[in-house]
Amino acid sequence: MSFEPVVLFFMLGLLAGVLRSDLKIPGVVYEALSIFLLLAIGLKGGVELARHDVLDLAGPALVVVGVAVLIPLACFSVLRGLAGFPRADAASIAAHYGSVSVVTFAVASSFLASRAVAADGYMTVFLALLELPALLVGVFLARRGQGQVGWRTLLHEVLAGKSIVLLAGGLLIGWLAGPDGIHPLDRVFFDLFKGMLAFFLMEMGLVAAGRLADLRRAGPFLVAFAVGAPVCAGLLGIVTAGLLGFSVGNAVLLATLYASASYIAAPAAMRIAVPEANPALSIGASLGVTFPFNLIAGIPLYYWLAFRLHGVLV
Amino acid sequence: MSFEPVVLFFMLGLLAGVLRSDLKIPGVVYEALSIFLLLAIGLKGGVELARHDVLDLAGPALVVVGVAVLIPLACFSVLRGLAGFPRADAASIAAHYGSVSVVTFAVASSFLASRAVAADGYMTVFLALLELPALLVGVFLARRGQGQVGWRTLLHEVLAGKSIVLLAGGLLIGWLAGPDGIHPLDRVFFDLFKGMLAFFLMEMGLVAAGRLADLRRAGPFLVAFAVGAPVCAGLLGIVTAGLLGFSVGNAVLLATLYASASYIAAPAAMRIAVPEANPALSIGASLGVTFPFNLIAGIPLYYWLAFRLHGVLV
Amino acid sequence: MSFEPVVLFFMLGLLAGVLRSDLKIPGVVYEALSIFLLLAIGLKGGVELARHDVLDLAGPALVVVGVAVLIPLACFSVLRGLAGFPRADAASIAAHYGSVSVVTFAVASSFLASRAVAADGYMTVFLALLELPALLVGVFLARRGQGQVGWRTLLHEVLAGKSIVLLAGGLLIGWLAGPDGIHPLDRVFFDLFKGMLAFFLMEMGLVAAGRLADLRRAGPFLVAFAVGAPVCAGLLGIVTAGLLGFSVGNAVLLATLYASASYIAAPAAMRIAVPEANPALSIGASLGVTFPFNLIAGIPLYYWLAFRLHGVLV
Amino acid sequence: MSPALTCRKLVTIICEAELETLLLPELARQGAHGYTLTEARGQGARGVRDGAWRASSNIRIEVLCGVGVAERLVEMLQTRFYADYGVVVFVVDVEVLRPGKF
Amino acid sequence: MSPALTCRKLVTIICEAELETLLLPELARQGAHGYTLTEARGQGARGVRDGAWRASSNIRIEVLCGVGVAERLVEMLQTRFYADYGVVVFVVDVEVLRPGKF
Amino acid sequence: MSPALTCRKLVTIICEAELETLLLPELARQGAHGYTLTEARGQGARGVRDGAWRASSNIRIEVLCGVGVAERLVEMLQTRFYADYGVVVFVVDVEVLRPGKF
Ligand SMILES: Nc1ncnc2c1ncn2[C@@H]1O[C@H](COP(=O)(O)O)[C@@H](O)[C@H]1O
Ligand SMILES: Nc1ncnc2c1ncn2[C@@H]1O[C@H](COP(=O)(O)O)[C@@H](O)[C@H]1O
Ligand SMILES: Nc1ncnc2c1ncn2[C@@H]1O[C@H](COP(=O)(O)O)[C@@H](O)[C@H]1O
Ligand code: NA
Ligand code: NA
Ligand code: NA
Repeated sequence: MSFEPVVLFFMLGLLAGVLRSDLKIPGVVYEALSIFLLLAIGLKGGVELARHDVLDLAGPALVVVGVAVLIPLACFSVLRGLAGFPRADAASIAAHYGSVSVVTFAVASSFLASRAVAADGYMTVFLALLELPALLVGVFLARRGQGQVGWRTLLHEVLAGKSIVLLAGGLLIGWLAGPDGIHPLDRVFFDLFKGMLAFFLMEMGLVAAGRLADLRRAGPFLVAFAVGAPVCAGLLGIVTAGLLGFSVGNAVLLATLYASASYIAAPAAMRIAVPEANPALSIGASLGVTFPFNLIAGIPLYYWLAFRLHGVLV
Repeated sequence: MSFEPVVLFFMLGLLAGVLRSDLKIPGVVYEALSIFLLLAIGLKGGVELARHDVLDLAGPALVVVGVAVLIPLACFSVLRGLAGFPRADAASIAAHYGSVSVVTFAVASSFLASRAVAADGYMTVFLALLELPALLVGVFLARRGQGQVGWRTLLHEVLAGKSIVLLAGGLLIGWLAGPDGIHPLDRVFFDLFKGMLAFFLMEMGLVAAGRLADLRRAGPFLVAFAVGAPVCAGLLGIVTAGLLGFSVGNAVLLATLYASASYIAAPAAMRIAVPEANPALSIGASLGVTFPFNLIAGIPLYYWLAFRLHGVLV
Repeated sequence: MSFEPVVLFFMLGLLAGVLRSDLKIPGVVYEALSIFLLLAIGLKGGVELARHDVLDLAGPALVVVGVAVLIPLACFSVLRGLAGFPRADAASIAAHYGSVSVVTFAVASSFLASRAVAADGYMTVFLALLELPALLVGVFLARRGQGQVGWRTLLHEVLAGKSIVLLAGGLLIGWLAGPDGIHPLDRVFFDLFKGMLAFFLMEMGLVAAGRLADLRRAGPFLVAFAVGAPVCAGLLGIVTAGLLGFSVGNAVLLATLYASASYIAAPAAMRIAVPEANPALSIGASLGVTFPFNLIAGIPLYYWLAFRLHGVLV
Repeated sequence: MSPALTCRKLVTIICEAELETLLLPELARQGAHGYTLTEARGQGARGVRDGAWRASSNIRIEVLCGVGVAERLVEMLQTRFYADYGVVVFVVDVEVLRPGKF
Repeated sequence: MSPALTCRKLVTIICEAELETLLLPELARQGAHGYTLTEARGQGARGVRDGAWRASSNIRIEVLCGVGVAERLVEMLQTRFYADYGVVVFVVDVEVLRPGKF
Repeated sequence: MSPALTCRKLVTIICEAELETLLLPELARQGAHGYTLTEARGQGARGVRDGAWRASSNIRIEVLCGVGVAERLVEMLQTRFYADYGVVVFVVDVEVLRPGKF
């Protein structure tokens, strides 16, 4: 259960943050790298998609998204019912955990690649599809019994948000241009991917270090939740993948998608749609605990589980 | 007449802008990428130049620049005489169309490369040479009959401006160091070129989307001009190339240079030298119409024309 | 005694600065590139280190650091005793010259590589070790006879400063992950290194151009010092390398380390620890004179000397 | 000062960067004719906002306007944003040229 | 406030980024001893300036100075730049230490 | 202006970027409850600071506070930093909401 070398960069960033190093990566570099990663992931998925029949994905996609909706519902019940969190906070955290983390997905892909376990490029389509529904569920939960939902604003915020635009745009360009059309761009979008991911993870470590203070305010229940939720969701992913007859590699990726918590689209969307929720709680949990947990222990765990359960389920 | 895959990135940026996406590429990334592209184009040209006798270029260069001066003169006559634009505006727009767009040139080179049509690296020399004269003509036209031209300021603004410094600097370094000296830098300046161009085009799309509002104010004549001018100038380029005995590839590049309108050096220079001209008109036309037109339809058209006329002219 | 092609980029930047070009590289690009270079150098060293027994380095490291402490002491005597500089200024300049310049080291490595002269990757360990001691010596010299040294602040400033964190972090990651673990990152951290260095040198040229004005205030003695000190320190490096039985390549690198003056860690540390020293003097000398001198003449000179003296010393 | 200058209000708003899309349209709705925006970092009751990523960045918005618009802006901020967002606002008297513009 | 503080003028100029090279030398010529500059975005009569590239970026310049220099700066802006460029200026009274510096 | 607004001081400090780590803790120590920081360039007695790298960048810090804290801040700057660093400070009266916050 060893982890990916790129994860060491995350730890370096975390350490630098904890030591109050003057190492600061400018905010615009963070922006630029996240744009690069989203676009590159989209392109890669699109190029792979060009090799498949897109319609074959419709069935699995429906199941994958349908099952995924259970995650925010379950999270909400636990946080509100069991731990008595305020409605808005419970709903916002649920939305974060129902949605997905692009970087966690990228680390899982890279983890599989270095173990030579095949996974399908079209998994990126699920990545793009899973971003939105949980956010809608979260807003619905926060607003139940109250009329004033700005659905249009929310939908625009997410669908025209940079993660969907870049993932979907990359998918489309990759699909239209195909492997040959994209080939001259491989040097930037594919060859540099892993190094850029390492760099970005170092930044994420610095950012995560800044969230650790929030965790003290959040209390032990939320910290436990931030470890327990991804494990349960990951298991759900492996089972779903098994029922859909996915390969082991795809099962690991689906588990990672279910287990990961969003920190790009969700924070922005929740801040607009559920402003009374405290962002320190949701971001502290997702970025301060779940993200490092998934990188270091979660992905190897889902990998191990997927191999264990593969024979049983398929 | 299909277009380059990189053009899809421009369209993605344009779409994101039109949809009011929160995808925003920080201004410093725009700056950094444009510096990279200018330097890389210069280096590439310089390395190629090291394989030729520079003096052989003096004759063609004189003709190429001499003919190019006709473009701003013709544009000015049309805009002032035909459409009654104010003198300053007509002169400023003429200067933009007489000068050149580095990115359009890069897309045309890449268009030729993916069709395996050879073109000479020293065409970059013309790119650098064509930047300035039209700007001088524009200022002359704007100031005719008025004494107060700050020629020194203008010359300094353009000659010490970043596009000339980087293009000419790159040419010189490439020429001095030669293919062997530059070889260790190939990984950055040549291998990454096309991917960076794609990224930059996405930014240009976002920027261009912001100029579309200006077009409504500009009126239909200017929009028609922004399509008609490049076509005529492109034709002029093909004819000139034919008379000079250029190869088809070089003819396409010269046509593109003549047809393209500047949006790096010209806006800055005109803002200083002809401040009473409205920049929304010149930038709206060059970036909102001519730039996309050239990417999508212009370059394929000049390519098609160059092949048609090659037999006839040479 | 010809210099590296990358040095041409430094000259281009310098020229652009002197010509007051509008070429400005945004401060965040400077930050991002310096982070990249430090991390890449660290990683490379760490990967090489994984091939050696780390304990074997302890002896040479002690000698290398011990001898290096002579440099700031000698500089201080010259500046204070001979030229009568104020105590704080003499101490601060001495600290700059005792510490090291990462970029000068990188150019020297690249100089050796293009001449196919082998050097050991673990020299990076000395780079990291040599950063701190001279700064401590500098503060000690500035504060002798006065009680109020903030040693804790200073140690934190340097040890948690970005250059140590990135160099040491990179070394550690490279060492832990080993060549195989880092291999997927080679495309970014190794293949792009030299191109990024070229880009960064262009920025350094722009920055150095801005320091030339300071030199006029500094006076001719400091300018002479800024050329003489690196030559003497370089010679000391070659002799030390000879006594330690280093290869010629390693001797050139050690000479360069001794000869180079810091402009990342030292300015920041001295500004905090010896605030009454005038930064225009130390940065003007180290960045305005010594840095270009080393790039253009120093490195080729140490190379030539190292080869001359190799037979004699070893 | 010089007779050419007229008195106006400068309203400065410091808030989370995420608020930009909600806040800017609101300014125009209250009658502001323009604004100037700079990126900022900071610290306040909600902890450090270090600008490392958008979710912990601030923006600083300045609006030059008349007394009436200034009052409306302050009230709008108070009723719509104060409860849920980290918003700081301060108002100062300034002298401007071309008062009709603001 | 404290007796150590003296009254001076703070002149704030917001304008297109392209103007920087023309404007900065002008400040010194009118007697300003220094300035502070931040990058900005904004909106006004000439539309949105979103900072996506230099041609649509603004700068925000602050000059601390005496009444006389402030008046000259305002007049210089009015006569040289107001007609052709998007320039906004406002002046406010501030208290400073070391008044001789400004 | 509106009765909801109360008078406070706005202390603006412009200084070298390197000073950030020393200065920010000092603000809290003098009783400031928060600050807002923007990156800046500039020129003054110590020459041009063009922002090309950290060693020639400035920062611009704003603190909203009461009269007492403002006086302490100015004094702290004067005694601790004026001699050795390029520091400019100015103070202005502003009107704020929620005066208890500052
Ligand atoms: N006393 C203050 N002076 C200046 N800026 C402040 C002050 N308090 C808060 N701010 C700014 O307002 C933002 C939000 O404040 P808060 O909601 O108190 O966390 C902070 O991140 C600071 O940028
Ligand atoms: N009322 C205003 N309040 C604050 N800033 C303004 C205002 N009007 C204009 N500006 C700034 O001045 C720039 C130029 O204004 P304009 O020439 O009106 O487009 C704008 O981009 C804004 O940054
Ligand atoms: N008169 C002034 N007006 C506005 N800012 C100033 C002024 N003088 C100095 N500054 C700022 O304060 C910094 C340090 O000033 P100095 O110590 O005089 O070099 C400069 O880089 C400017 O950003
Ligand atoms: Na999830
Ligand atoms: Na043209
Ligand atoms: Na040294």
